[in-house]
Amino acid sequence: MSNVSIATAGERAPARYQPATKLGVTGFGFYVYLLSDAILFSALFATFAVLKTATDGGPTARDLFDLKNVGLETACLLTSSFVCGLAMQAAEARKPRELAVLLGVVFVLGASFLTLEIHEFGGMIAAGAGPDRSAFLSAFFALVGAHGLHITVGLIWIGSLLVHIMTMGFSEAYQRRLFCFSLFWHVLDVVWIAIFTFVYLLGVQP
Amino acid sequence: MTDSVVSFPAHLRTPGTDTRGSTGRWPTYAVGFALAAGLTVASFALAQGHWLTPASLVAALVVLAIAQMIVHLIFFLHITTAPAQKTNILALLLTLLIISLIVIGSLWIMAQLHTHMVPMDQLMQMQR
Amino acid sequence: MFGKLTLHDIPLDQPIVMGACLGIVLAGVGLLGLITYLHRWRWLWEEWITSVDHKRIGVMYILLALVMLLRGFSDALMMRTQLALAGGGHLGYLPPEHYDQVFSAHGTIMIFFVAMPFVVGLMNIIVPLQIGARDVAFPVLNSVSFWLTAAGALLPNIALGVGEFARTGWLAYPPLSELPFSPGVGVDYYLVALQISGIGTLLSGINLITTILKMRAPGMELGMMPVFTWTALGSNMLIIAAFPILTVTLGLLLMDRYLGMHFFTNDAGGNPMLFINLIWGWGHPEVYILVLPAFGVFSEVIATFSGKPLFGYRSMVAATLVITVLAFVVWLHHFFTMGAGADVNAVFGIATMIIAIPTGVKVFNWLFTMYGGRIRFEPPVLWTVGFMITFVIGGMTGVLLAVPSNDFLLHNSLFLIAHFHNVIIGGVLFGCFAALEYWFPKVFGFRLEPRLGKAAFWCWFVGFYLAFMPLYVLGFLGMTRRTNHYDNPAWDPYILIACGGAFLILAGICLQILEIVVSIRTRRARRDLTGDPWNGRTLEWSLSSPPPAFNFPVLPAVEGLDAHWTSKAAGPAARPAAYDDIWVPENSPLGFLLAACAAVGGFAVVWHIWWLALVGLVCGLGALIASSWREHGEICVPAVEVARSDHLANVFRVNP
Amino acid sequence: MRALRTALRATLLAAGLGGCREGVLAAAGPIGDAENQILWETFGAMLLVVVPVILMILAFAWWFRASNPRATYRPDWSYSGKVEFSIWIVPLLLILFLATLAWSGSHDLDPYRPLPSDRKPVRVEVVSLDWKWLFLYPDYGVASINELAVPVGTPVDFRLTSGTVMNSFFVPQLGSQIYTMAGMQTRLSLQADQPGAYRGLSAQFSGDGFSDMGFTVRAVDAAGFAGWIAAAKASPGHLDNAAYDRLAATHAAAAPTRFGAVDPGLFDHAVAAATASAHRPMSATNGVMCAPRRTQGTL
Ligand code: HEA
Ligand code: HEA
Ligand code: CUA
Ligand SMILES: [Cu+2]
Repeated sequence: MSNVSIATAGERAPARYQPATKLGVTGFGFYVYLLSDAILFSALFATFAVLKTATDGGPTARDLFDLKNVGLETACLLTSSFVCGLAMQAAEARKPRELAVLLGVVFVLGASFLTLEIHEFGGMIAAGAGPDRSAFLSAFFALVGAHGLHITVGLIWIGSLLVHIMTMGFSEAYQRRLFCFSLFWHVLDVVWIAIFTFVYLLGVQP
Repeated sequence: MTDSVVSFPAHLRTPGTDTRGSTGRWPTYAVGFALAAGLTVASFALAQGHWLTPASLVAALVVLAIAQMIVHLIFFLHITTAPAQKTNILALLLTLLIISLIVIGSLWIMAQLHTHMVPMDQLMQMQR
Repeated sequence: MFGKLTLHDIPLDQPIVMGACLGIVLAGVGLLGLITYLHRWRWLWEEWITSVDHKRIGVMYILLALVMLLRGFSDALMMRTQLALAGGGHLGYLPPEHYDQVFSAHGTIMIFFVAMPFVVGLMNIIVPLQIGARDVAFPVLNSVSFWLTAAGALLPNIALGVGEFARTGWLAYPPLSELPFSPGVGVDYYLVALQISGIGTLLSGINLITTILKMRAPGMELGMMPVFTWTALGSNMLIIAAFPILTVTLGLLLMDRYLGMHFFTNDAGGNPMLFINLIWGWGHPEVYILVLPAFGVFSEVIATFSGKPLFGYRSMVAATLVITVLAFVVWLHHFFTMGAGADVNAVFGIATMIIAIPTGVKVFNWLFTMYGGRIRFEPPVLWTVGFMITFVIGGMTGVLLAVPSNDFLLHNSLFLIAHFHNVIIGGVLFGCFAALEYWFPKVFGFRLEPRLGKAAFWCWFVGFYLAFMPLYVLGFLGMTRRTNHYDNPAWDPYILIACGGAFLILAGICLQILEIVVSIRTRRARRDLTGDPWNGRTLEWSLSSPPPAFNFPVLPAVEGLDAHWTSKAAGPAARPAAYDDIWVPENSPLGFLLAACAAVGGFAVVWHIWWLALVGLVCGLGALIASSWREHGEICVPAVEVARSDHLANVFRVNP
Repeated sequence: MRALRTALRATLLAAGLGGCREGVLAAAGPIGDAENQILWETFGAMLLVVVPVILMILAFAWWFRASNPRATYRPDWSYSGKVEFSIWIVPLLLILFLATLAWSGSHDLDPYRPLPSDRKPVRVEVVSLDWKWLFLYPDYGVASINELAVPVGTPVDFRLTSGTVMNSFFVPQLGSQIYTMAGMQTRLSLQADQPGAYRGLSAQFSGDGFSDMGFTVRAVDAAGFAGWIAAAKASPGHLDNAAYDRLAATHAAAAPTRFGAVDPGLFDHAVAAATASAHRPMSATNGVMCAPRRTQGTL
């Protein structure tokens, strides 16, 4: 009902013309946003790469990073991506209860990721390796922190999706939002792959 | 308006496409998950073991990361080469092009500047 | 409670500043009073502030640009008079710490709050009309974009009266812009204002790309889009690729200043060169973001008024795309003299020159569009021809600067200043003025007064040459930009001529204002009843002037280039057999609310009033989430209504 | 090309430019000369295309005006393979030529490249400060502020850094400029072939006192240079690390000064000191510490 009814000039309209659906348009717009977000992250990555060795005599990646923690974080995020896919299935089958549960799982996994990250950051700051210690650490906190901030936004978003599904059920707008959220979440996972590879795994190499 | 239940468009899982296809059943996700998990484990194992020389380790990790990103794109984001996705693919490729221009360009410029400027630490060594 | 803000931060003892502030405040109060007196608040709120109609938003963008022009131009005049007074041992009337703010504000405002809103506003109005769409893809987001830009524009103007603006130049190079060297709030104003408006610009880029790629009328393939739409696509692709870089770069500097980080500081391993590298990674694409749509305008104007299709459409599209991509491989030409070495300089220098090829192709295509045409010299054409001549000169001096060894001599000299005013005024501004003259009747339903328009053009054209050609000479004579007093008699005559030129431009602007005022007053006589006053070629001319809220009563079916021209040639269009209901989006206060939060929050951040910043953040987030609760509504325009409006428009439509 | 160059010079002379005794066109050394040469060549080559283009614009616009009945109207002419080909190829060829010049020019005139000469280069270390230039002569143990003496016909080998924000070291008549940056060192080779006094300046905005950051280059013959050094040696000032730090902390322009003695390694000290965090007072046009902004205005 809320579809824009599109009046075409009847017989003159070429047969292959299909008006874009709202979901198609919104999905594409959000995809474009994600591409621009990828560029944002690539600028942060470039910054990190340039400043990686600028430790100013302070702690280096090798001194600081704990791959176990990173492994755990990766597990949380990867699993959450998978569960998010399952949640989309549930939405497709229009099973609100199942959807809510799965979204809840995504939320918990995301929140655990965030907790691990905050814990890591806290430990570093307590040990005098905060973002103001050296250019290297500034770049590290900015890059990884930007990802963490995105995750935080994702969590708020899940919260709103959960309340929505439980109070108001499915609607077309809801589908669009859920769809955009899933794109967002998967892309954050892709960014994380780059982070754990370039920042952590390669960072701790001698 | 909101109470009208609209069927969830199973065919609209990829951003901005309106064609019907049947990607995204749960086995797809499971396959993707398995692949991604395998690649992640491989990365972590390689990085912590001491099997490769530093140079080949870097290469291996980068390749693994790219592979895993592709897995995500295909299995989770459902980017395919279907004709209806032409715009999506083009936009993605263009973005990748620009990202590589910016990143590679910046790294090259900054490295050249670095070698031309006798950075601080080297000067300090000269002083000693 | 008020962070760093104290009464001392209001420069009560500076008569010029206070006078300007008083003027602004009085004008503001007067305006508010007038609105109240005329009982127009409701109208303002319902018809404009909350409007999500792309045409109205576009008009507001352009109004914003015109208002900010007053600021940017008075800064320019202040600089020129200062320099005219500050030779031979005199210091002029502006002390350095004031002059430095003036040129920084001038550059920032002109680029971000005059040129950008003008260009984005134009694309907003015209693109949907040209591709046969009822609105942009995301109407509410569009309003958010506009209001964020407006909130960004507000801050530098608040800085005039409360605190200070940056004294660092329009790109705020560190370490000068770092806390140790710029401890005041000026740089903070700059950073916060640009972050807010940058987000607005990015969102608008996403919106327009989606609109162009997903909302075209039936049958309109990419290869049938008008050239202005193509250039808009290129420009918006540049926006979404470049603005994230700006966000990051300014964000890092913000963190240096607010959180004691060390990205670009002199100490603790920071690297100021990285800032310069990153900011130009945005900065160079930015100049093409501005100029591409202007190229589009000239293409439309020259084809329409020559009475011919644009020459070499495919070449034109190819050139646009080539420029779009090449924009990302040239940024180093802004810092050849930093010392990256011969290889880097040569590669980026050559990449820069290559852009002259597609740009040259464009110039030649305009040239051959005129060839064999029947050119009507209305004001838009004057601006176009003036542009072609001026831009070719500016482009040439750009290519001169792209040769690294030349740049070693001319970098940061007034030659550079002359180059970019040459391309920005001769390219972007002339383009905006051509567009203003060309599309004004479409948007407002009446034509502008052409004689005053022509007179304004001549003042601008001659004034421009007088104001900026001497700067090339001064550059050769070794005068550096951002100099606020000098002691070199050889420079005097050129500086005086330049000052005179700026005043001639002032005359041009006054004539333009007069033109608009006169046209409004005589609007009844200038009504455009046909909807197609220039015998146009593209779809927007098939609509009534101004177009209805839903733009197209019936979506057109497009079969080739120059859709309106071909359908006119095919004879009077058959009346559609039936009309459908049309749903138009409902107004939304979201954009205005978010921008209000951003402006208040931004101001709070500048002054370290943390509680207020938090209030701004929470309110903004709240508004966003709350709005996501309700499905955004649409209003039905019943088919009868659509039919009536279409018939009304058709009564006056004449087919040539 | 030579003829073209003279022709261009003549045109500019008419415009009152060529006759100038200063600025980048009045080159006084090999770098400046070579750069001028490239400048004219590139400029001339572009004029070959740009002038005809401007003439065509005017001619087409004039001839094809609607009121000209003699012009043929070709309402559908919008494509021609030949024209399309030429409009891509002409700029391309021109760019090919310019690109060659750009490539060789940027390599031959690389600021880091030592100038060929049978004379031993004079070494000068340059430190940009708020808002003045410090020149150190490591081989002679003297230093000067805002005054740079160089022997004519001898390459000068500059090492440059900044004790404050970025600046750009530039002597228009000698050629190439280069940035000076804190904690870093750039290099530049210049040479003056004609004796004279040349203006030098900072070409990169560096704050409120920027406009006063000029210095004088005295290009003198060998005897004159020896005399200048001797005079400098006889000057009273002694520039050691502490004196440098005081100098760097004075945020003000300065009159030309000389120092008779300089501690060795001062340049390295300057490089290192700049990366320790330093602060500039809020408003420092005349070196007054932290005068509130409002009382500064002369408005
Ligand atoms: C869009 C960009 C733009 C525009 C239009 C202008 C326009 C002008 N500028 Fe420019 N200028 C910059 C961008 C621009 N400038 C930048 C980026 C800098 C560098 C700052 C720095 O150093 O950091 C600079 C610096 C700069 C300097 C400093 C040079 C130095 O460093 O020594 C000077 C000096 O005089 C100057 C002069 C002028 C003048 C006289 C005009 C005027 O001739 C033109 C006046 C223009 C307008 C008035 C146009 C706007 C009008 C409208 C949008 C619509 C009006 C229409 C109606 C009323 C109908 N400018
Ligand atoms: C709209 C804005 C705009 C546009 C379109 C351009 C266009 C170009 N610019 Fe400009 N530029 C600026 C805005 C713009 N610039 C600004 C704002 C700055 C300074 C910022 C600051 O420092 O504050 C700047 C600075 C700047 C520099 C840095 C100088 C320095 O800091 O020392 C350089 C150097 O390469 C440069 C080059 C060019 C070139 C090669 C083009 C080309 O795109 C021009 C191409 C066009 C033509 C060549 C004309 C038409 C072609 C023909 C008729 C064909 C035949 C001709 C040939 C083949 C040569 N520009
Ligand atoms: Cu600047 Cu290294
Ligand atoms: Cu550029």
